[in-house]
Amino acid sequence: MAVQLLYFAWVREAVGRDGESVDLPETIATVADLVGWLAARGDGYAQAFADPARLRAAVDQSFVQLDASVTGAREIALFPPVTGG
Amino acid sequence: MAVQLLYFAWVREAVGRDGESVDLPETIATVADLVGWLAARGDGYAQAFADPARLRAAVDQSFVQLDASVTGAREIALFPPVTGG
Amino acid sequence: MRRIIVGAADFDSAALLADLEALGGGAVASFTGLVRGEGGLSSMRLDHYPAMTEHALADIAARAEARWSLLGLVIIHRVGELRPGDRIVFVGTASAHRAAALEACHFLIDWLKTEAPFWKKEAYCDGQSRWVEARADDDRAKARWDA
Amino acid sequence: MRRIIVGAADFDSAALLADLEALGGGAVASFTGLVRGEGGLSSMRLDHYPAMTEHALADIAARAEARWSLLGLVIIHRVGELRPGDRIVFVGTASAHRAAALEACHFLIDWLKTEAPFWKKEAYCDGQSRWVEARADDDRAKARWDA
Repeated sequence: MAVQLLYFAWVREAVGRDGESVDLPETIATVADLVGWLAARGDGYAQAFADPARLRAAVDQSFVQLDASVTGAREIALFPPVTGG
Repeated sequence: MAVQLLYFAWVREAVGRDGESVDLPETIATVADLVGWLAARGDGYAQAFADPARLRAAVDQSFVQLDASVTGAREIALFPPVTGG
Repeated sequence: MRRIIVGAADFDSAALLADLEALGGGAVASFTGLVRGEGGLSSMRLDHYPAMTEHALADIAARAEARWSLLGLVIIHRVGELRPGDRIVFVGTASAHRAAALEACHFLIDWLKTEAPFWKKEAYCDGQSRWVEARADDDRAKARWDA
Repeated sequence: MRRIIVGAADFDSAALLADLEALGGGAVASFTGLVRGEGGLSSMRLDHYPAMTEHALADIAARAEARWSLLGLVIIHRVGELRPGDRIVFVGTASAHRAAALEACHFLIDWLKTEAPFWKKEAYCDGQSRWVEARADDDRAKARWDA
């Protein structure tokens, strides 16, 4: 399934792009699975996604836990904890 | 001893003046004693000072309880609970 | 910076806020109280105890400054005749921390309600008038800060 | 009245406050967050998640409106390059009751800190830069409202 990925803050900087469209393998059921899959790409991806504890996510523009399902998702964003306000 | 009395809000309106200088009898030790003594004057005073529970006081411009001493006081103000802000 | 003003004149909330924002603290909180026009209120008169008011407010300000780390504190309280929509009171605080600014602001207005010598008399369109009664809620709000 | 704005432009705290004061509620509270210049900070960049930001803020606003009786609510959050002293965020509330206005204001800024998709990167005079780390204090401040 084709999903739009978005990266923000140092995740974006480490990956070197602000997003990409990917076809997710069927083995990826949760956001955590996706993070592990991205980390395995090496280089900037390994750096950005090596430590899931430092990451937060939104699926279709709603914040979710990393154990959330990605089934049917159109847009998945990965980023550090927010620091606005 | 001569003391300046000040009245505010409906106490002032009931008494019909905003203050007066009085010589307190030596039997008056506390603000509550003073309130009772003023109530005994009758008319507007009786109306203003009949119910000590409705009154608050300041001695020399500091809020006090009605059982506070009036010994050495130069200025005693009597008024309802405050309603500013 | 501490500014305390008691008077009949209206005040400029905007300029007060701008002065607090200019202190470099990063966090500015404010509260403005205004005359509500509900129930046919036509005007309100605020009396006070002139010789006592400013130092009562200074005492309240000092308590806030002792409790929170503040870069700036403003208290403006009007007296005299006011109409619906008129500002009555402004409290503003500046701090390096948002919780300090917000809590101090809340503390100041709760204390002003119960510990400053002001009295409100309301006049209504039907010609009636009455002194505002103190509210037990206000005492409880103030007592919350005693803990 | 609910107003939510996310953008690069500075805003006029004064005009926002005046609009809230004009709603007739009698109680207006505000919080302004600004860039502090401490530690040699030269500038700050605020990134956000454009497609999500406005509805994340609308969700936070709706929670405040459900919890307190508000006549007006304003959230302004800037993005892009900011310098020391620049305003970052403004939260304002109007209510008939001071506790509602003040608590809702505090709630809104605590939730904005932890539940809205913004990220700050600080640049220093020595050429260094770093992404601001989320603070456990902010999570605790937000959790206080869960009770």
